[in-house]
Amino acid sequence: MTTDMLSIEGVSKNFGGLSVISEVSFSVPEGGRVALIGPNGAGKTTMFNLVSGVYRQTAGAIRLRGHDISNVPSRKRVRLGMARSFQNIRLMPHLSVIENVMLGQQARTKSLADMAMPLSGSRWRREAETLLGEMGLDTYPGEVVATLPYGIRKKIEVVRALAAQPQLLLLDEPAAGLNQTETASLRDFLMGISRRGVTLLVVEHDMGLVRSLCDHAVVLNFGRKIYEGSTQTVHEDPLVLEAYLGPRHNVAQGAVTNNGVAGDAA
Amino acid sequence: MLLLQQIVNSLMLGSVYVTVAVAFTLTIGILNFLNFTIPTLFMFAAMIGWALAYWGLPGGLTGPSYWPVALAVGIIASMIVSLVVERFTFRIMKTKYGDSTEHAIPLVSSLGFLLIIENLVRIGYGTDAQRFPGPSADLTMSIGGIFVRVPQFVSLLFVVVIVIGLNWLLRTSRLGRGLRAIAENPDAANILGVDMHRIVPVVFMLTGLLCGLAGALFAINYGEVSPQMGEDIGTKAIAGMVVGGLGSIWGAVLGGLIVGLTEVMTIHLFGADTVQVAVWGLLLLTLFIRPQGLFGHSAIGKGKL
Amino acid sequence: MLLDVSRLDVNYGRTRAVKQVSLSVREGEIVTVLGANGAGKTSLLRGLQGAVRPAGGKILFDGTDLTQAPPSARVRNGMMLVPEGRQIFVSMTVHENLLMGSYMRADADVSRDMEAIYDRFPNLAERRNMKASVLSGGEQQMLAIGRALVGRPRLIMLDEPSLGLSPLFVGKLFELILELNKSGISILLVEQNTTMALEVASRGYVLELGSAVLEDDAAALSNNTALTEAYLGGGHGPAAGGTHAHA
Amino acid sequence: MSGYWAGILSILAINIVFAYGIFLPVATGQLNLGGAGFQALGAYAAAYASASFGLPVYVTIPLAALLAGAIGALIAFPILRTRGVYLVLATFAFAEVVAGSILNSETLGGAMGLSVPAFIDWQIPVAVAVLVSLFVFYLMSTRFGLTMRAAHDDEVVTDLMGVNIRKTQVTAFGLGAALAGLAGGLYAHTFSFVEIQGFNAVVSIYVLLYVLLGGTQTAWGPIVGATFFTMLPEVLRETLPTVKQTLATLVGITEPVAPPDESWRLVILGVLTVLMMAFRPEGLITRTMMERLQFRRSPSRAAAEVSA
Amino acid sequence: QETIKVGNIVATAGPLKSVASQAVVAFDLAVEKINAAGGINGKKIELIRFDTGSDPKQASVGVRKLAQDDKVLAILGPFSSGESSVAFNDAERLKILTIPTSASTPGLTDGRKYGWRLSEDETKQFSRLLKAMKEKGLKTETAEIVYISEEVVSNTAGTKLYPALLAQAGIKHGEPMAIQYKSFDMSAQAAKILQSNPDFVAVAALPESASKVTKELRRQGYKGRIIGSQIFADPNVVELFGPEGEGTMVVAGFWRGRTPEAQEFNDKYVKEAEARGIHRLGAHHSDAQAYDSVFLLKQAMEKAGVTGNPSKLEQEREALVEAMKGIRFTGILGDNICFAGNDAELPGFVIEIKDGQWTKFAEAAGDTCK
Ligand SMILES: Nc1ncnc2c1ncn2[C@@H]1O[C@H](COP(=O)(O)OP(=O)(O)OP(=O)(O)O)[C@@H](O)[C@H]1O
Ligand SMILES: Nc1ncnc2c1ncn2[C@@H]1O[C@H](COP(=O)(O)OP(=O)(O)OP(=O)(O)O)[C@@H](O)[C@H]1O
Ligand SMILES: CC(C)C[C@H](N)C(=O)O
Ligand SMILES: [Mg+2]
Ligand SMILES: [Mg+2]
Repeated sequence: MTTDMLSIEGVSKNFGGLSVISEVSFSVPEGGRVALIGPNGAGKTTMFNLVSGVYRQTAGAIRLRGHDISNVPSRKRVRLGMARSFQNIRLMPHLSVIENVMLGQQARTKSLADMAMPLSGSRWRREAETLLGEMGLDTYPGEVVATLPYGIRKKIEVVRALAAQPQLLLLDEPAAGLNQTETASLRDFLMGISRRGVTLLVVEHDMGLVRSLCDHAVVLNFGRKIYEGSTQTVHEDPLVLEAYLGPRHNVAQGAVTNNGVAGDAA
Repeated sequence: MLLLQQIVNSLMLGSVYVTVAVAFTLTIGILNFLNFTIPTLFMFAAMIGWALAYWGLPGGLTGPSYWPVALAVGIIASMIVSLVVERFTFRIMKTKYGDSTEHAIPLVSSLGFLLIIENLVRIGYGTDAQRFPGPSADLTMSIGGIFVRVPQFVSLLFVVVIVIGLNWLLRTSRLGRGLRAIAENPDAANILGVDMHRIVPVVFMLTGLLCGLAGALFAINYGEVSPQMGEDIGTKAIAGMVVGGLGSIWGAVLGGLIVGLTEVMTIHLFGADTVQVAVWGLLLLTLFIRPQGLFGHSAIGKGKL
Repeated sequence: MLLDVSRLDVNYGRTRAVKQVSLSVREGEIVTVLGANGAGKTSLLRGLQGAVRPAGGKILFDGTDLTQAPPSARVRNGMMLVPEGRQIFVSMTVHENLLMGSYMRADADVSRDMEAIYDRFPNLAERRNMKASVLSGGEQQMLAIGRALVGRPRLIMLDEPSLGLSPLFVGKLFELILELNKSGISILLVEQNTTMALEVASRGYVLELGSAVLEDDAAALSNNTALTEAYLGGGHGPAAGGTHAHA
Repeated sequence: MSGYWAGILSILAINIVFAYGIFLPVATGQLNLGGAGFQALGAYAAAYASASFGLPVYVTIPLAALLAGAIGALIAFPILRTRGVYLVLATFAFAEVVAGSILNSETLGGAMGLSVPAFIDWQIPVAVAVLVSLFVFYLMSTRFGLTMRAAHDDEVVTDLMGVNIRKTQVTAFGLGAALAGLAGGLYAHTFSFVEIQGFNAVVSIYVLLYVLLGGTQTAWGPIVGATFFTMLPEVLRETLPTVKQTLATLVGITEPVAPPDESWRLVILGVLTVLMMAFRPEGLITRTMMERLQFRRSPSRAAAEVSA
Repeated sequence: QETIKVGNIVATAGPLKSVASQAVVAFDLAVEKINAAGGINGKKIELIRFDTGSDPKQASVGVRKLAQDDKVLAILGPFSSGESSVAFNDAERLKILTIPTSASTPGLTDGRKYGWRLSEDETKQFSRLLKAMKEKGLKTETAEIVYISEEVVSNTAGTKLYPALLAQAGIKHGEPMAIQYKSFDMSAQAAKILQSNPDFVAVAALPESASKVTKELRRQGYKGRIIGSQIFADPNVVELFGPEGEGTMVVAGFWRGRTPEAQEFNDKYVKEAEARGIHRLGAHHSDAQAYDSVFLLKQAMEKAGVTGNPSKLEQEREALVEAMKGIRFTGILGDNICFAGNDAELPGFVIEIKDGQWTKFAEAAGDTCK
């Protein structure tokens, strides 16, 4: 029996009287690549916030490898093996690129010695440099993040999450702001990560990426799950088409251009 | 009877704090800027008023009886200085990308201005307290044996009028909206055409006006001015503003009065040597229990994840 | 010629982000600017709107020289920017955010325009009295676009407007762009979604390392995939390390 | 060592230690405007221990740091609930309460102050300042330093990275309080007398200025800031009269003129503060500047600049 | 030509500025006069000045610098008790005679060898005032005390000295009432005082605060007298208090009409101060003390036969302190002044503000020393 890496069990979230997530259940198998998609305001980011512990769910349970983590504080969840990136870039603007990445390693520190050892020249730093190199960001390490272009910062977000060496990686729109070529190489990169056994849960609007990266999709609309199944058939679901992809969505085009709905409007 | 008198005294004292606290909360609430020049502007208006009344006004208007004119000039001078401060604090800082202790930048340069203005006044007029040649009429009314000071009474009324006006201005006018936008995100405001160089000075003029008026009323009321007169009022007004909640104008009014009451009651019951502990202890407690003050809203966050 | 930019320079201290870029937008035209990450697209738009003062060159808008004019003058003349990263006012309500778009408008009749925005973006309508900070990423993007439209610009400059929008809304966005264009508004569009941008645009420019390296009809650019690929970050191995790697 | 320089060096060393005490919380995102309060705690702890129990300085000075640090860590819990300007004012209020309490304490001499029997010459403050500086440099180079700076930028995300924000902040605040207390202990023994009036709001403001003007991004900031602003009045002490005389000569006055008003020194300090904030709001020493010095020869960086 | 170097620690900036800065004028006048008359033991005196800006830390630096670097024979100053408490420690360590200008905290020189004072205790002056009031038949049955809590001298006077002396004189008084130096509003204290409506109010405060108390009391309708010892005995208060100051009584250590020399000093001082842009109605007793301390030092130097020769610096410093023992001094402050311990016994002049003038009400000779 394969255990699920993450299982969401009847989770709801209200803000005041406003219900943002209603009784959503789904699970992410170990080593799986699952897409969490849905229209704007469907509750995807909120779901990420619930899983990572920024918010506490109003009802339901969240399990990581079978353990209920509902009462684990956010800071400790990352130590259980999950890391995430942020939709609206949340890098530390005054830290350099490499320092941002080293911050991502925090979850792996074990002892006081890890906190008290100087970082320069340490294995932590070397490891962060390697990771940046793999993403093609090795020319930047010393630069302060604040003034870097959007696309570059978006990639650093992903690298920082990876620095935690998570078993479950939550990515919130990782390809936003990247062009086609870069999106393609991001996909290759993530595939590599996945092959090493990392479980992926990805929020993304680029259907090309969703289809080529993930095998399984969960679709939310107004905080409710409206679809769960293969990414290859998701575009055939009438509910999904209407709520998310648009009635005139054209699969062929999306697949060719890696760009979702390219050309539909014109 | 004595207690009643002390309560009246505390209202009178509070009224001085209130005006300055409103000036503070104005720049904090609108521009997110703790402007430490405010107590100096208060002092500046009064000192200029004194100097002109003492040494004579230009145009042959010499003699102490011209004190109202002198004070009016003092108020205008404090507005002008306030504009100079704007030129070198807010205008430069908010357009540049600074540190993320960002609110510290204008705050620190306003501390710089505090040093400059206060010491220039000292160089010009010495450090001594000076007698202000105010109105010869007795400004104390006795109502059923309770002493009430007319100027403080006037300033209390006056603050209420100003506060109502300000609230209206900030809630409903285009100016108010523009100012709020600048305070939160100067970059975005700029892109939308909010010209901070044009509207921010309005706030500073208002600040100068409030401080100037408070300083003038103080001079008339206490008959004495000095280059140090802003220090105590400044810190107590800040305390009042914080108790009330940053950025809430009515909060500043209430907070100023609470600080006045705390001070007078502490003196009455325990003596002035415990005032420092009482007032600042009250402030600390308020912050421990309600970190955002009585009427304050929590600080502007960075937005959602 | 509505917008006529010649030899524009934009610097950040010692960094030269835009170098000698010349570009033009005719009345009623859609023009797109393409380029890899860090090519200087955002910097170009910020220079045009005056968020950073251009270090050199000339910006003519409808014949008026606005090179050194403050953003307010540009907005008054009819230029409006939808900035990168949305830049909405998170402590204001959705409604107040939209109102901010009309800050420079002389006429008082903004409510009709605001209702039109609400019609188009129902997510916003439902949340008009909520703090903008609680909006989802895509909703914030809608708000940024809506806010600019309330200003009734003659030229709207969009910096990656499709960022974070669902496919359905990306479609609607491009419909909106065409629709706006039909009603006479000119558009300068920066997009990573190259294909779609080139479909709606009549002409396009390609930036590389701050300089305009290509200018052509949109159709021609679409067909010239080899060329655009080269400039848009293709052919650099994994993840195409950005422009700094070129040197 | 001349008496003058011995005195100035002592003051400078004390100011540097003090500045580090404020630097640590500020680097973590907490503007501490209550420096004088923590310094006073340390100074009075040392003075009292020395005067009443005759303890030697190698006991009293660590005790000063310990006591101030413990109180700092305790008060940090409620104080760090506040944010931004509220935090600035809460720390300020704390210092006022400390001053007011000491002023009313008979045991601590009230307004009269306390005499401190044990005297230390400049070597000890200077040695302590060197050690403290090295310690802070080391601290900032560790992962703990990194988490401090991260907490400064974004608390929520730092928490999500697995950092215990509260612990980081309390540690930085408490350590800072300990250093400020240490500075107070050194003060007590250097001047053999403590008087609470000497630990007032102005002191808190100045030390915060040292830190902010020196720069909060690297550990160089406080040294540079404290040195600059301790030495500035001393330099002006010599140069101002000369400047005035020169100006007088220029306008044709030949006889000696009275030395200029001492307040000019503060005016100049104010002007420098305003100019600094206008032209270099990040402080004199910034990370980029240190990076530049370090990476000057780095080829990839040089290439990046050419292409950008 | 060689000079005899004397250190001079002053405070011309900071919180003490308004009381302390004009002492410089008096020091300069004294040195000028001594040098014009041929100096000391044939050598001119040279004052080496150090400004503390009212900061006690700097007073310490000042003593170290003057004693170690400038190699002065003795130090005049610093000005206040607070600065002196710090400076005295260094003076003892470096073994150098130090005479503060205006430090009047009781017990300041206790156990000191090198710290000497040419200023009078508040205790003595206040008892002289009370005595004079009784003698002249003023009504003195009940009193209230007001003091500044955060200033050393006022605090001690208000909480310890005045209560003791009032009790001694059989005058009933209430709990001493604190005011804050920074505070400007005295209405709460005044309201309480008016409740008991005493015959007089004894104020231990610096001029600014005393003025605020006086004005507030008068505004609330208080009719009794307001008195103080030395702390606000500044001729300028006549102007500062204005009409409300009428009838105020204080004690000063200096009276300009005492001798022709005193008058001459007073007039010269006022003129010189004016020339330096300082507006003074008359010399403060701390100015007179500054002036006389130079002459006191001159007398000690002559007695010790100092030469100012750098090679004999240490012996001569020691000799100077020895010479202070048992010294008798005559100056503008008083005649044949002796020292009890290290503190001078000065005469006291009870001053009344009458018709807007600084007038002498009574005087008391300096005490004799055992
Ligand atoms: N703190 C909050 N208070 C009230 N409403 C909230 C809050 N947080 C989120 N919401 C609402 O919940 C809904 C879901 O938001 P969420 O950010 O999860 O959407 P999303 O699926 O990530 O959308 P997008 O694709 O646009 O990013 C939105 O409509 C938003 O307005
Ligand atoms: N405030 C700033 N200070 C210094 N350099 C900056 C600043 N903003 C941008 N840059 C630099 O200017 C160059 C161009 O950046 P810009 O943001 O304009 O690129 P872009 O084309 O919009 O990229 P993207 O597609 O990723 O948004 C980059 O090298 C960037 O690092
Ligand atoms: C200025 C005065 C208060 C000085 C006082 N006599 C003292 O001993 O400090
Ligand atoms: Mg989202
Ligand atoms: Mg961009």
